[in-house]
Amino acid sequence: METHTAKRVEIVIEAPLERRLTDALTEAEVTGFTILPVLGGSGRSGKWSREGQVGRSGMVSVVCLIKPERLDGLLDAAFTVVEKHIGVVSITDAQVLRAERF
Amino acid sequence: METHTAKRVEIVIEAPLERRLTDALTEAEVTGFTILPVLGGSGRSGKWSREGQVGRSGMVSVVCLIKPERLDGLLDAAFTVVEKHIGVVSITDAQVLRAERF
Amino acid sequence: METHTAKRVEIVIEAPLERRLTDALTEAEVTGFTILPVLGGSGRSGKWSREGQVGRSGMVSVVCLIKPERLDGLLDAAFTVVEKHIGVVSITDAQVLRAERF
Amino acid sequence: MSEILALAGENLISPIILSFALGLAAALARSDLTIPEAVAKGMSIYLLFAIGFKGGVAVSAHGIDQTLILSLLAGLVLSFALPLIAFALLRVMTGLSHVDAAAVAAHYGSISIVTFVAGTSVLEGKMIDAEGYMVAVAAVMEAPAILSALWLVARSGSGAKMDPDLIRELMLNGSIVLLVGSFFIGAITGEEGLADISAFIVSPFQGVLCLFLLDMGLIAGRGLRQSKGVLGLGAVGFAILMPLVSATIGLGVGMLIGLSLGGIVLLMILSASASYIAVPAAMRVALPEANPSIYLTLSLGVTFPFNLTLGIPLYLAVAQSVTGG
Amino acid sequence: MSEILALAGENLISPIILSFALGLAAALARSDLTIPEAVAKGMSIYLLFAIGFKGGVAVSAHGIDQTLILSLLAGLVLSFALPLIAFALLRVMTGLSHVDAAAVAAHYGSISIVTFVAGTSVLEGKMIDAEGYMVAVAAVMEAPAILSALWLVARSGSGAKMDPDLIRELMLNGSIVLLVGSFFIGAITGEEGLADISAFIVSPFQGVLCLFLLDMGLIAGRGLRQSKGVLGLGAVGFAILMPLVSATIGLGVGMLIGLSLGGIVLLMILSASASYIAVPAAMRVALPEANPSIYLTLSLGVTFPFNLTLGIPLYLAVAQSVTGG
Amino acid sequence: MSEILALAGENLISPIILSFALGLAAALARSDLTIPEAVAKGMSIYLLFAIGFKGGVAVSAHGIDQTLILSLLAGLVLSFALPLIAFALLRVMTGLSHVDAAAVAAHYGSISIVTFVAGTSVLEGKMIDAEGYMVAVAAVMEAPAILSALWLVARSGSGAKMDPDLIRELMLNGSIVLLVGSFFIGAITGEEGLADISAFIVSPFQGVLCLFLLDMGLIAGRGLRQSKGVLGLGAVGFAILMPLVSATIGLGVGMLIGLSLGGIVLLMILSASASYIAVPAAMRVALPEANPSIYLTLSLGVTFPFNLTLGIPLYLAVAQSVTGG
Ligand SMILES: Nc1ncnc2c1ncn2[C@@H]1O[C@H](COP(=O)(O)O)[C@@H](O)[C@H]1O
Ligand SMILES: Nc1ncnc2c1ncn2[C@@H]1O[C@H](COP(=O)(O)O)[C@@H](O)[C@H]1O
Ligand SMILES: Nc1ncnc2c1ncn2[C@@H]1O[C@H](COP(=O)(O)O)[C@@H](O)[C@H]1O
Ligand code: NA
Ligand code: NA
Ligand code: NA
Repeated sequence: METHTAKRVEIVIEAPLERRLTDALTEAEVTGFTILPVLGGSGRSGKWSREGQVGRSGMVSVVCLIKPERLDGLLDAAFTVVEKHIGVVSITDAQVLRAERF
Repeated sequence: METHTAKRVEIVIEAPLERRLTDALTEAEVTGFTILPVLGGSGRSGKWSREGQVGRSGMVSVVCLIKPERLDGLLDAAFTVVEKHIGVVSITDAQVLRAERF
Repeated sequence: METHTAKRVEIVIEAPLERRLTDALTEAEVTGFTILPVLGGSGRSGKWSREGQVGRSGMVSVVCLIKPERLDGLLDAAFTVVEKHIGVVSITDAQVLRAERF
Repeated sequence: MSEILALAGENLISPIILSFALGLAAALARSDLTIPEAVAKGMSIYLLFAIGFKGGVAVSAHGIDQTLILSLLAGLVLSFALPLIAFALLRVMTGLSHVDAAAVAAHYGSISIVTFVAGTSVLEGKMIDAEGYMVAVAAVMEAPAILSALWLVARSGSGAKMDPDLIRELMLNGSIVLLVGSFFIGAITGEEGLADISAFIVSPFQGVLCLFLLDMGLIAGRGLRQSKGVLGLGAVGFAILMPLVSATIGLGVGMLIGLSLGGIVLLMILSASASYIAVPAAMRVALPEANPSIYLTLSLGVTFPFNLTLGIPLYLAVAQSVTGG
Repeated sequence: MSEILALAGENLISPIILSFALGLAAALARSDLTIPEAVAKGMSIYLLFAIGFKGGVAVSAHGIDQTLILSLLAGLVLSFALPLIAFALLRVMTGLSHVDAAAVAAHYGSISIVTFVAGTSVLEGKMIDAEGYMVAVAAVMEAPAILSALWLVARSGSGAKMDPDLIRELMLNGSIVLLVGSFFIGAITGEEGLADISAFIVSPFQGVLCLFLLDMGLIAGRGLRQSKGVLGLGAVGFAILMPLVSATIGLGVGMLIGLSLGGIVLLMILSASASYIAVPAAMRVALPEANPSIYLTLSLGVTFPFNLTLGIPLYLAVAQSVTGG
Repeated sequence: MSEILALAGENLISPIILSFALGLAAALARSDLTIPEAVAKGMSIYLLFAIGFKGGVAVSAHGIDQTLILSLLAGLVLSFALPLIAFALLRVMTGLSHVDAAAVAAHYGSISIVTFVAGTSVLEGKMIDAEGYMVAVAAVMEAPAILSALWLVARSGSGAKMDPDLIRELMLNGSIVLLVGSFFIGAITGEEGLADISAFIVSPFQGVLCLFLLDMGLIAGRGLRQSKGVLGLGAVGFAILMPLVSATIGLGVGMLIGLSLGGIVLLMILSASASYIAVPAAMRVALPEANPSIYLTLSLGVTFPFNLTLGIPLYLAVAQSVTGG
C-alpha cells in the first residue's frame, strides 16, 4: 500500500492552554491534529496525577501528522504557546496513508 | 537489552467503527493492539471535541506493534474499514522488547 | 528550530503496576514521563476492554522521552517490573525541542 | 390559538426548559461550562431506567389494554413511513444530495427519547394519564427508520451496503435494551417494586432532567456554533415543518387506534421528534458518505429545541382541542 | 425446603435482582449497553459510604455490644482460614495449577461488599435487625485471605515475593478506608448526622443499588462470554459448593459468638461471598503468573450471581430455621 | 470566646466536616481512595446549580431588597482590593518572588464556592436566613482579583501580558455561568419551580456535599503531601492570617451596607475564602512563571481546611456577637 513521508509531532501541554495551542496551529494552517487525554506524568516541575487535580488542570497530548516541509512552521507556532509553560514537544519520522488527507 | 525491529501503526478512527476495525485486524491475524481514547481533533471534516458529542460518537486511536513483514497485511485489513470514513493511519519504525510477544 | 536526538519509549502495562513502574523509573533517574489512559486492547493474554472491568484493573500507557545514552538504564528498570506481567515495551527514534528539559 | 400560545408560554418558564436555554446560551456565548461525558451518560441511563420502569408499573397497574398491539404496530409503521415523507419534503425544500437527504430522513423517522421524557413530565405536571406502554412504542420506533433510509439509498443504486451486524446492533442498542428491560422489571415488580425505589426514580426525576437538558443545551449550542453556514434556509424550514407534519400524522393514528389523550400526545411527540444518538451512530457505519453536521444540526440543533419549547405544548393543546379532552 | 424455595423465588422478583439479570442478559446478547466506569465507581463510593455510615449510626444507637471484639476476631480468623479450605477443595475438584488454585482461594477467603450490601437490603426488607458493626467485620475480612494465599504459594517454593508495599496498599485500599471511615463518621455523628443526610444515603439507596447491579450484571455477562471454555465443570462446581461450605461455617461461628439472626446471616454472606475487586488487583501484583480469567470468572461470573439470587435467601432461610428466629 | 470554641467544636463533628477529614487522612496515609474526576465534576455542577437555584428562589420570595446593588458593588470592590492587602502581607511575611506573591494574592481576592456552600449549610442548620442574592455576589467576586494581580505584576515591569481572550474566559467561566444562570432560573420559576425539583436539589444536598468534601479532602491531602517543604512558615502563617483579615473587612463592609446576620456571615466567608479552581487555571495562562504548587498549597491545603473547620464557626460567632444577632 502506498505511503507518504510525514512527521509526527507530539506536544504535551497544560490543559488550560489547549485552546491557545490549537488556535496557533490553525493560524499556522496546521489543520490536522488529534488530542489525547493524559492521566499524569512527571517532569522538571515534579510529578502530578489527574487524581490530585481540581478543575480544568491537568495536561493533554496533541498529536499532529504533517508534511516534512511544513514542520518548521508548526514548531514555530507551537513554540510561541509552549515556550514559557510546562510541557514537552517531540518529533518522529512517520509514513501516512492517504496523503491527500493531510 | 535485546530489541527487535517492528512497525508501530496508529489508526485514528470513528468510535462506531472501532469494533469493525478490531474484527478486521483479528481476521488478518493481527492480535496485538492497544486502544486509546481521543478527546478531540481536527481534520478535513472539521474540528470536533468530545464535549460537543452525544452518544457513541467521537474517535479512538488504535496502536499496533507488528513485525515489518506483516505490515502490508495489516494496512490492507485496516484500509477496508477506514476507506470511506473519517480518520488517519500513520506508521513509524520502532523496536520492541520481547519479540515472542507480538 | 533546533532539536535534539532522543528515544521515545512506550510501555503498556497493567494499571495495578503503574506505581511500581514509575517508582522504578524514578529510581533509575528517569524523571520525565507521561501516562496515558488505555480503553482496551488485545495481546497474548486475550482481548479486554475497560467496559468489562471492575475496580483498579485495566492498563495504562507510559511514554518516556529520554537521551539515547540513557535508554538502556530505562529499559533495565522497566523490565524488572514488566517482566512477569502482561504488557509491551516499544522504542522509537525521536527529536525533542528544549533538551535542557529532559 | 391564544390559549395554545399561553400554554406554550407557561411551559417555557419551567425549570427544565430554562435549564436547556441556559445551556444553549452558555454554549453560544462560548462559555467553557461542560458536563462530563460520563455524568451525562449516567444521567441518560437514569432517565431511561426510570421512564421504562414507571411505564412498566403503569401497565402492571392498569392492565394491558386492547390497543397495546395496535400501538406497537402503529409505531412500527410510522417509523418505516415517516422517512419517506421526510425524504420527499427534503428533495423539494432543499438542495441536499440523495445520500444526505436519506440520512436526514432516517433521523426524523426515528425518535428522541429525551423529547419523549420531557413530554411525559409535562403531562404529569398537568395530571394527564397516558398508557404506560408508550415507552415500548418508543423503543419500537427507534430502528425501522434506518432501514427505510438505507432502502432509499440502495434504490438509487449508490452502493449502500447493509452491514449484517448493523441490524443486530440497532435492535440491541443500549437505550432500547435499557428502556425495554426496565419496562419489564417495572411490569413484573409492579407497585411494590416502585415503592422500593421511588425515592430514586420518581422524586428526583425532574431535577435530573434539568441537569440533563442543561447538557443537551450545551451540546446543541456547540453544534449550532460549529455548523454555522452549513445549512440553508430550506433545511431549517424542513426541520420545523417536518415535526408539525409528523405530529399531525401521529395525532390521526393515535385517534384511529383509540389511545387516551395522554397516549395521543406522546405518539405525536414520538412522531415529531428526531433521533440524535442511535441514528447518527448507525449512519456513520452504514452511510459514511453522508455529512454528519447536516443531520446532527437539523435534529439536535433545530428540531429538538423546537419540540422542547414550542412543539410539546402545541401538540398537547391541539390534541386537547381535537379530542375535546 | 419448599419454604426456602418460595423465599428464593420471592427474592428473585425484586428490582435489584431483576436489574442484575437485565445486565447479564444484555451482555450475553452482546448489547452495547454500558455504564461509564466513572459512574460505576461513583455508585460504589456512594454504596460504601452509605452502608458504612448506617452501620456506624446503628452502633451509636444500640451501643457496642460484647460480641463486637469476638465478631472482628471471627472475621479475621475466617478470612485467614477459608482460603485453606478453598485450596484443598480446588486441588480435589479441579486440575488448576498450584498457583491458580492459591489465587482462587484468596478470592473466596475475602469478601464481596456488593453481596453484603444486597444482603443488608434483603434483611431491611424483612425488618430483620443486624449488628451495625458487621460492616467493620466486612472490612476486616478483606485482606487476610491474600496473605494465606501467598503463604500457600511460598510454601510450595515457587518464589512468590511479598511486595513490602502490598500490605500497606491492602490495608489502606480505598474501599476499606471508605467503609471504615464512614462507619466512624456515622458512629460519631449518630442519629443527628443521619437526619442531615438520610435523604441522600437512605431513601435512594435501593434505586442506586439497582443501577449498580445492572452494571455488575453487564460486567459479569461480558466476563462469562469472554471466558467461555476457560473453566471446567469441576471449577464451576467449586464456585457453587464453596459458598455453601463457607456459609455453613459462618453460621456455626455466628451462633458460637452469639450474633443476632441478622448478624448471623450477614456473617454467612460475608463468608460465602468472593472478592472481585481488591483481591484480583492484589493478585496481579503478587501472583502475576496466576491466570486472571480463572479467578475472575469464578468469583464474578459464578459465585456472585449464585449468592445474589439463590444464596442470600437460602442463607437467611437456613439461619431462621436453625436459630428458630 | 469559649462559646466560639464550643460552636467550632460542634461544627467539627458534622458529617460534612468529618467527611473532609476522612479524605484528608486517607490521602495523607497514602490510601488509593479516589473519586473519579467526572463524578467530582458532576457533584460540583450539582452543588452550583442547587445553590444558585435556591438563591434565586429566595430572591423571588423575599423580593429584591435595596442592598442588592450595594452588595454586588461591595463584592466587586472587595475582590479588587483584597489582593492588594494580600500582596502587601506576603511581601512582609514571606520571601516569595514578586510574581509568586501576585499570583497568591489573586487567589485570596477571589472566592471558594465550596466554602460558601459549606457556610450556607451551616447557616441553614442554625435556621439563620441570608439574602438569596449572595450567590450573585459570589459570582461577582470570582474574577476581578485576577485583574488586580495582573496589574501588580505589570506595574513591576515584568511583561505579564493580558491575554485578550482571558477576560472573556474569566467572565464566562463555567462556574459563574452555572451559578448565575441557575440563580435566574430560580428567580424566574420561584417557589413553584422549587417544588418541582426540591427532591433533587434540596433533600440530598447535604449528603452530596459530604461526598464532595471527601474528595476535596483527598485532593487537599495529596497536594499537601506532594508539596511538603515547598512552603515556609511565613507562607503558612499568611494563609491563616489573611482569611481573618479578610473576614474582618467583610464584616465591616457587610454591616455598613446593612446586610442581615446571615448575609454578613456569607460576605465574611466569601472574603476569607481563596479560589482553587478558576484562579489557578487563569494563572497558568496569564502568569505561567508563577509556581502553581505555592498558590495551590496555600489556598487548597491551608486556607480551605482552616475556613471549613475553624473559620466558618468563628466568623458566625463573631458576627453574632458584634451584631447582637
Ligand atoms: N522526558 C519526558 N518524557 C515524557 N513526558 C515528559 C517528559 N518530560 C516531561 N514530560 C511531560 O510533560 C509534563 C511537564 O513537564 P515539565 O515541564 O518538565 O515539568 C510532565 O508532567 C510530563 O507529563
Ligand atoms: N494530520 C493529522 N494529524 C493528526 N490527526 C489527524 C490529522 N488529520 C486528521 N486527524 C484526526 O482524524 C480525525 C478525522 O480527520 P479527517 O478525516 O481529516 O476529518 C481528526 O478529527 C483528527 O482527530
Ligand atoms: N502487538 C501489540 N501492539 C500493541 N499493543 C499490544 C500488542 N501486544 C499487546 N499489546 C497491549 O498489551 C496488552 C497485553 O498484552 P499481552 O501481554 O500480549 O496480553 C494488550 O491488551 C494490548 O493493550
Ligand atoms: Na420521529
Ligand atoms: Na468469603
Ligand atoms: Na476571598
